[in-house]
Amino acid sequence: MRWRIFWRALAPPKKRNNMMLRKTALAACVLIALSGPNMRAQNLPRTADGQPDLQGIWSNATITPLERPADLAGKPTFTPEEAAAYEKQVAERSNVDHRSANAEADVASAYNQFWYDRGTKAVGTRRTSLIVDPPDGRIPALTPDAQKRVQDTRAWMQEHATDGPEGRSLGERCILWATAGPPMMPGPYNNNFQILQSHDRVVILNEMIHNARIIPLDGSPHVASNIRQWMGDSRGHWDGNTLVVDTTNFSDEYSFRGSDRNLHLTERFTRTSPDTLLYQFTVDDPTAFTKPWTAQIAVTRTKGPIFEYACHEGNYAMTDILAGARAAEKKAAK
Amino acid sequence: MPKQFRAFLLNAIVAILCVGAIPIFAQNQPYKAPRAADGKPNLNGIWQAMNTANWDLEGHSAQAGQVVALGATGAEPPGIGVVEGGEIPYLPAAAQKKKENYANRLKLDPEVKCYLPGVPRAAYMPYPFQIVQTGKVILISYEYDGAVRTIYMDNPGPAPVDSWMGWSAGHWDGDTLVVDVTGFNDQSWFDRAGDFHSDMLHVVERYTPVSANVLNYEATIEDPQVFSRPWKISMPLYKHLEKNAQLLEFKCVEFVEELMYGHLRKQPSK
Amino acid sequence: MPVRCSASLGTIAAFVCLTPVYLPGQGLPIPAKAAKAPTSAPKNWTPPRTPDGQPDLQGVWSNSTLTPLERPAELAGKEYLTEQEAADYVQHLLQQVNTDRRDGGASVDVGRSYNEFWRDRGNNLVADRRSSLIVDPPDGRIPSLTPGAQKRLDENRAWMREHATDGPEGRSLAERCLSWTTAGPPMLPGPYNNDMQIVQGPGNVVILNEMIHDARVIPLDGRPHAEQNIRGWLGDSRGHWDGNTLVVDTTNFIGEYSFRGSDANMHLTERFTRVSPDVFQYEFTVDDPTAFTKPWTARIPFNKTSERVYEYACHEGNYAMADILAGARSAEKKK
Amino acid sequence: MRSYLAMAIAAAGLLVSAAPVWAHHAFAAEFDSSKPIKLEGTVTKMEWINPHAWIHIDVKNPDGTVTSWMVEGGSPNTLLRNGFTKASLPPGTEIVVDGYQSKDESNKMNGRDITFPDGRKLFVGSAGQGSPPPDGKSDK
Repeated sequence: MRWRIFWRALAPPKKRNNMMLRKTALAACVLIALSGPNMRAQNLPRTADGQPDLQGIWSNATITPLERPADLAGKPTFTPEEAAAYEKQVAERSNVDHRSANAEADVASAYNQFWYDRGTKAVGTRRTSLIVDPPDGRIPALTPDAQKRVQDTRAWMQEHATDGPEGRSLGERCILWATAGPPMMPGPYNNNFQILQSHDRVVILNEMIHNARIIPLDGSPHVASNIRQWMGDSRGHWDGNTLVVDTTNFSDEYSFRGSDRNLHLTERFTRTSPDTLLYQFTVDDPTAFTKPWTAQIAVTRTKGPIFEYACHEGNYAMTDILAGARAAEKKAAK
Repeated sequence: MPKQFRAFLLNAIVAILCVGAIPIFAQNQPYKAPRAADGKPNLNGIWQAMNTANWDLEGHSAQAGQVVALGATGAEPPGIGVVEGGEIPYLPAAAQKKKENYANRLKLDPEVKCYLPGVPRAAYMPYPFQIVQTGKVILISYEYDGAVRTIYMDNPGPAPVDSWMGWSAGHWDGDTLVVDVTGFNDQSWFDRAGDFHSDMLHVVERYTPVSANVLNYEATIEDPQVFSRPWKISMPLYKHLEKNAQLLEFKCVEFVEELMYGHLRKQPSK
Repeated sequence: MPVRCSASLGTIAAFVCLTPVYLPGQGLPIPAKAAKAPTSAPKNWTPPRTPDGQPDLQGVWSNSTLTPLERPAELAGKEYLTEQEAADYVQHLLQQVNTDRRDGGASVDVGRSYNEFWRDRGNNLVADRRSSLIVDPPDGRIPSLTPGAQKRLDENRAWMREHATDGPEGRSLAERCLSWTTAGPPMLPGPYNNDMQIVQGPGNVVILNEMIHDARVIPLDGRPHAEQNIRGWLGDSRGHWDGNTLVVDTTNFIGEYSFRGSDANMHLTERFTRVSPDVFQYEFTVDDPTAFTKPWTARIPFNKTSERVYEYACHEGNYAMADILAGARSAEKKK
Repeated sequence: MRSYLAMAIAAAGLLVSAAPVWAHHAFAAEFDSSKPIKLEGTVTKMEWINPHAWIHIDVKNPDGTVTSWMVEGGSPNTLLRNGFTKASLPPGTEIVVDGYQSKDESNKMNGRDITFPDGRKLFVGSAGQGSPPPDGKSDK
């Protein structure tokens, strides 16, 4: 039970790596924004309270991967021509409407392209990774302890993959969505979130999986350290025109790319134009990572509304997966 | 300076000072509760805490319940905690016992067996209670298990015997009802998390009206056998405003008979 | 689950009159006690008032008395006793229920349970020497049950006998610490802990019975009874003032509760009238057309006491329930 | 002069006295009238609890070993009203209990009679608190 970690979804065994890459990292967006000049501070829309207005429905869909792919090592940005070529290549590679000759690959593609909403563009800065620090665009190495923990967890998950619900990923269990965070990452579909502001609260409502974070801006301290939550405990403040959100108190069972309960996540939201936000997050967890790391994602305004994503309520898949495993066992026993 | 003008100036200064002072004065003035017939603050009414202190006085995350069949209805709701300073200052041996209590809470929590809740737990059980106030006694009737306490406003002397709900002596400190409670047995718990006490428990409760429908409730807890120092919990209590609000019966004894005596039930002959 | 039995119907007849005994000799030292207040009412006495102007019934009161609820058969036709008759009767009763007696054989002896010093029955009849607490009907007896109620009662009794030690449901409501026969409502005298406290708040009256820490908070604000499907062991009480008399109407009794054969339709009316500094008259009327062939009324004086009401945590210390069932299981094993 | 009534009720008396005495529970259900038992022992503690008080005693056996017994009494509230407190029966007090063993044959019994070794009753109080005085007129 202790190993209820969703590592499997995020850093799955090698064999599934390509598929995952296709599904999650090949995101894109209808992005126009960051190509234009940033808004001047005085032109920023303001709420009635005078705070920078971040409200609206936003999408972080992009095809730019979190980490810089090995074949782009040493190349932090594309030229415009390279970016266009990359977008084309990704679009072809990720088109699941192509039926693969290999049945296993075919079943992994799951269903038609029209179910997806990955975006088709690289981020406007033409960066080759969302990670901006360290400069190599890669997640820093895990500490030896964290490495061991991650390996143990992975091994446990592999061994118990269909023994019970605990062997499935948190996403499959409808407990937490890998890309809904915090931090929020682009995913293959439903990359939408809504921001609402009152005078001392900001709400971030993520469509996946109907998670709403209500973030106090009133200077109140974090909750007691023994209160642990899947989404942690967030406190916000304004740094000029930037909303800064600090999140701690993550559940022991939550792990973002190898993080542990000591994760201190800092998110920064800056309105850069009427239709764009710059979203930046820094992961600081000295017991898990050898150094902090930071990613940036351009977020664009999108059409609402946010629809209900009642994950658990319709989760026939969990029953099917476990029932399938039991049926296989019965057959093997004969 | 003409006399009249001087008088005018003086009046003007006084007026300005007063006008300026009013809002400040109003802000600092503590809430003055409405009075009962005897001139004391009126605490009469049906009250209830709105928190999860009964699950755990300390801050706590949500977690699965102890009974699989109950699913989400039996799960434990989270809470930010009501203990001042965050942690209950247990002595080392007592901290160990609390851990054991917690591990065996389904078996050991007196609430599971429908036992009387004790004090202060009665105040933050997830059930309403009613204060009925008179000059000589203040009675508190709790919906949970029909528990009841009489608070003697004339000093009742020492408790003759130990009891679940203790022996309550009250007095007024300004608008605050202060209740000194002693004479406890060592059977009740403070919450479902196994927080406990010995028969040396001494509780001082403070009920302070802070607005028309809110009492601030504080309890200072002292027990030299269990805690390294006195500690305090505090929370608001809210008034029930429903039309015709009343306590109903929650006589839970009948609901626990199978749990407590089922193993002694006659087995059907085979 | 099968029928639950009504409140101690099987054993109720037995405690009609139980008594204290003053024992010579010395036991453990007793601290000094407060002197009792005088009890006779001054002439032209006006009841005191609470600060908000209601007749003041507050305090701790006891209804201990040896007078039986129903007139015993041997006193038929004799509504009042003479002083001599009353003295003889008291003496007889005291001897009869004296639990310090050891005669009569082991099965009687075990039933007497323990020494008299645990009890507090009162040692007198009601002051007017009426021979029953029931004042109406005039024969001082509970009216007969309707055929339907009689059948129900017989069935319950038979079920209780048959399943006496099968599980907790075979025991009386008092043994289960669910409802105390004498705590009511209505309130009757019993062998011990006959104390109750009245507290009057604005718009309500609380009747706190020591047995078994039952507190009734009774609204006086004219609101209607709780809806019909809300049922309780203590029913649902509403009060109002009729001159200097507090009148309390109680309905909504739970189906498992039965007062001397009553059912869920019982309408109980209690009247509290302060008649002197130290006495209030308590009168109750049982009206339940599906159970009794006519309504009936009893009257019991409550006397002021300087004592306090103590906690009676019945269920918490109820070793007896486990012992009774364990005894039955052990007897089965032996067979 | 005895009244005619006294004669009548005396005749009825035997019948009535055989009926069980009402209390919290039926004693014959818990205790076995065929197992009378009389013990002298040392109080180790008294549980001042309802519905019945329980006195714990240690009884020395002839071979020098000690057996612990639990002895059931009545509601302690009556004793409280008579001025006793939880300090009234200190551990170490020698008492004699005469009663019946419980039906489950554990070391429990009802304290039918509880006395000091010299025969004095353990608790003696003034019963009848709150009952109307013989000459009370208040009922009229």
